Amino acid sequence: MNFMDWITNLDRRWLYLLVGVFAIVPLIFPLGMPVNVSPAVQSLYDHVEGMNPGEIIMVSMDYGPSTGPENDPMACALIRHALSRDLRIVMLALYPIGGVNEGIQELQRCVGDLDPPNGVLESTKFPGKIYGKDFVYLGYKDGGLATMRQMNENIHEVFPSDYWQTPVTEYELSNEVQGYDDVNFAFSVATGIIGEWWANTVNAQFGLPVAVGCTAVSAPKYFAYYNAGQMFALLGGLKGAAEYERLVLDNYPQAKADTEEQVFYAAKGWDVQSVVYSIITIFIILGNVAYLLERRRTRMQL
Amino acid sequence: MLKKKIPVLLCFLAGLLPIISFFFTSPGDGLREANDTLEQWLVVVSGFALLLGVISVFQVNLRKISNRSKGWVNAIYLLASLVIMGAFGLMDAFSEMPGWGWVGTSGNTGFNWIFDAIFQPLQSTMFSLLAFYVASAAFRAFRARNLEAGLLLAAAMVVMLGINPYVVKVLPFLPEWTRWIMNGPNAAAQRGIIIGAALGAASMTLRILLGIERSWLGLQEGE
Amino acid sequence: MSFIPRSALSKVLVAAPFLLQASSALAQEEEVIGWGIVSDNVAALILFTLFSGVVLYQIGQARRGKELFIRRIAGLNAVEEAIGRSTELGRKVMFVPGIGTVGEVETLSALSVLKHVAKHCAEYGTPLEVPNKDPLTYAAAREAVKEAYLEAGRPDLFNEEMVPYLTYDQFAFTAQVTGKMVREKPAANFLIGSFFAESLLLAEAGQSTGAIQIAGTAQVAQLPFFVTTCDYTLIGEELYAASAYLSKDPVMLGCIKGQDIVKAIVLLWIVIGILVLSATGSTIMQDLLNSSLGN
Amino acid sequence: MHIFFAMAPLNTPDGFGIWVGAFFTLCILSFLYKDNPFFRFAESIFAGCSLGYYIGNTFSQTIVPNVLEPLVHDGHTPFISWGWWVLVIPIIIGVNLYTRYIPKIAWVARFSLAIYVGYYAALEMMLKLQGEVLPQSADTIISLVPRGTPMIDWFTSIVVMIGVLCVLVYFFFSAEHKGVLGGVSKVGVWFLMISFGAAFAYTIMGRISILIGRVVFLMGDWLGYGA
Repeated sequence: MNFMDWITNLDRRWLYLLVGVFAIVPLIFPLGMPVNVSPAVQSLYDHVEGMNPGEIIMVSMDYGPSTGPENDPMACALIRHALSRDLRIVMLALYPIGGVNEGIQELQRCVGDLDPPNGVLESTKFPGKIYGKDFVYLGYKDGGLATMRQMNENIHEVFPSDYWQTPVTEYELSNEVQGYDDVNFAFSVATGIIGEWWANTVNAQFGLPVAVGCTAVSAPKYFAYYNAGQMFALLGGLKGAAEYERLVLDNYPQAKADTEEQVFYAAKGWDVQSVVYSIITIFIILGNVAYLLERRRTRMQL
Repeated sequence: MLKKKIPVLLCFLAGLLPIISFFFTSPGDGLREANDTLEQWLVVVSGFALLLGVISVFQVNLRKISNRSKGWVNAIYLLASLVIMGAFGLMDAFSEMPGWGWVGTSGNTGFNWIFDAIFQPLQSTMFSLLAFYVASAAFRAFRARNLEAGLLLAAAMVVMLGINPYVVKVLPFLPEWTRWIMNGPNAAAQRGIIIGAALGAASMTLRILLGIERSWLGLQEGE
Repeated sequence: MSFIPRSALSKVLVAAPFLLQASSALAQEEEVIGWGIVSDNVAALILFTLFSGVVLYQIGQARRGKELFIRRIAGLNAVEEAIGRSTELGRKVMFVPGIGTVGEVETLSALSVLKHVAKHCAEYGTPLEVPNKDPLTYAAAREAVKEAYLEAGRPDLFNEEMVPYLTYDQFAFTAQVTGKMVREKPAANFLIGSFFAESLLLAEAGQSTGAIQIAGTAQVAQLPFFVTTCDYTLIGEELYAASAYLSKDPVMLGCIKGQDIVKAIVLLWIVIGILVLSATGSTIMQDLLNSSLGN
Repeated sequence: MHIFFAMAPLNTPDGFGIWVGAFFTLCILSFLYKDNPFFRFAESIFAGCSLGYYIGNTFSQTIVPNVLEPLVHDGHTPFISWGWWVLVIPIIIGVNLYTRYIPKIAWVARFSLAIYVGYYAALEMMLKLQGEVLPQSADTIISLVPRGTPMIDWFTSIVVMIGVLCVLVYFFFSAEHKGVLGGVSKVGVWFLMISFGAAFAYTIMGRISILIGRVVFLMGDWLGYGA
């Protein structure tokens, strides 16, 4: 049987095998697929670089576990970038299913284990960074758009206590942040529609600069907001995550060391994504070549 | 005669309420309240319906076991896990009722353990099979058999090549093209489908409310 | 567990902007305590009245015996072919009426196709299986199949196990149905109704067994998968026209005609709107669609 | 390298859960090769425990808080107070579904179904007319003369407009598709095909990241790679 016959009658399990193998290999041996930083991503990095120490970023966890591989690395890279630059972070979650867990998971991944009610406040990964002073996690609040509107009036009313049920007024940082005016910009790590609300409500109506990290599937929709100037930066899917992560890792050795300790980070995901896409592309092309040759052969026989 | 007329009439009346309360307000907001109450009721009704399904599952699987028909052992596993998880779930639910604390505590460990260790991995793995299936489906379907299939293939190729970092180095405009296809022709087609389907659904709804369409009731078509 | 598009939740997320708009409209009207019109929904009220009026008129016309034409829908012509092949091969027909509730119009359309399919199966004595995810859809599907067998004069062939309930979980349901497809190799699969991420899992599993597959859904996100893996796909509105097409019932065809007329009006409105906007820069036609009484 | 030597400890409750999760993950993945007893086992367990889960879920989310608890604790006088009836009517409608098991009055079960279908179908009609037909049509109305918007955006809008109109024409049922109508609807089909091809290819990304999630679970949580 020649190659073309093989391709035409390909057993689909060969494809399954290739997809499976290339979903595993990059996790162990990162392939380092090239990453071209796009302007939409560069602008987030430049913005953070341009901030003065002590300024505050609001990070909203607007996704759940199923899009974790895409969204987690975005949150991580931003938290590490911010803490490396002595900026402060207020985190919260608006996504109803699982956002709150993603928040605590990614925060602890970046700063190390925390137990504020029992006095474990200092980050092990970023020594000297203290919960409540340099970063704080307010937990989850339902209501979506309505909540976002309310936060413009008074964040303390929306989040009276933090993730561990400590009143927000007890921590210096959360006490200080009362409205959108108190933060430099908001970063929404989003799946679905919540990131759009940040753009068309919080940015459009209240004037807070907004950046979004969204899943690849919703990226085309989000780029329309980016092009319209309703968000100043956009990370789209694993690609966007890998680009931003690359910028941070190239410039901050601590972030690089921490990130590369993890089983999974954006660059590896980008490897998997681009390799699997390439495999599918190659097979589609081969399939078409075989199909066209076959058609020509039958025509010549006629 | 009643057997046919009553359900059709009930369907019509139940449908009238959301329509009227969508367009009109009434003294004391009574319309909206009535509408909300009916919706609340129907949520409860759908809760009762689940038991219909459970009965069917028991019927089918018990028969399988007693006939020793193919796969009867799996039917035992199925029923056993249903009973165990169902019991944990009921304990969990009733523990919320005041005075029922003795049945267990809310968020009991058995329920959560099965959820985390069995249910959740099964669910997400089944979902992840799609990664393999999209590959084989794309390989088979994207062939330039005729003009339509060729357009399908061409659009897919632009998107797929636009993701490949090596190709993008040579053809840097591809990601931009991808976005254009997604926000242009793709959005157009979707919008067309949505408007058409919404009108189709509206027409179907009228047929249902007027009792013209009633195969779902197990009634003869027509009038 | 965010990826489960539990239909209720996904509906909330999708409908959220709209609901919020509606609730803010209500908030504005707190003072209104008499009979009145919800001002934000005036455009919809006009559309609804127009729609109902046109459709009812067409139904009246149809009753008076006016001949009505309906264009060919390939997927529906293939229904009998698919059942015929199953009969020849002596294998079963599988019909999955989606995973939506019976309250969804898509599911109801699927059920009327199901009844048609069941009737043919009864006539030819071809085994049929209709696995279900939603319990109320299950109840309705069972009624529809039972009635079909009765109408075909073969109530003896109907049994409860033809319409089994499987489970309420989207992917557990999918696992069972794909398992059945691979093991029992039905010669024809109908995947008609409201489908979500499982669409491709079901269609690809069915494809691998060589079954003829006819799909139909109005879920825009799932159509690409059905179109590429099934032999025929009813796209969006074609699904809603299916019952009229299959039954050739003049009253139903009247409805289809009415819906076409409204579609033509919408089209015309868009075209006029474009012309007005281009010529004068006025967005009046657009505003009327978004309009409320107040502005 | 320390791969494969740091598997989750089997003897802790946490570690045991991970092993069970990994086992079931592999059972499902084995279906890719072919149907086998492991997959069938996992499938049965999945079916059973998911249905059990939703029984619990239905009771804890709906039946207990909306029916049983208020019925027992809100102090309504049975048969007399309206509040009691408000709680009992849905139970009657719900229980009525089961009359199908009594052959003589099986047809009564349709009443409940009819109310449910009538309500939701009508609600869906309202949501579709208001939430889909009107805004989507409004968005399609754009100026043929570019007014201040960048050329590329204007061009995209024109393409969207043409596409929407052609696709809608494709959906005309009451006239034969030939002549002009046939030509326009043909263009509509082209738009549909481009859309399906692009959307399919695009969705692959999301599916791959779900697979990554599972692989990370197997490699990281179970085998302990990177721990």
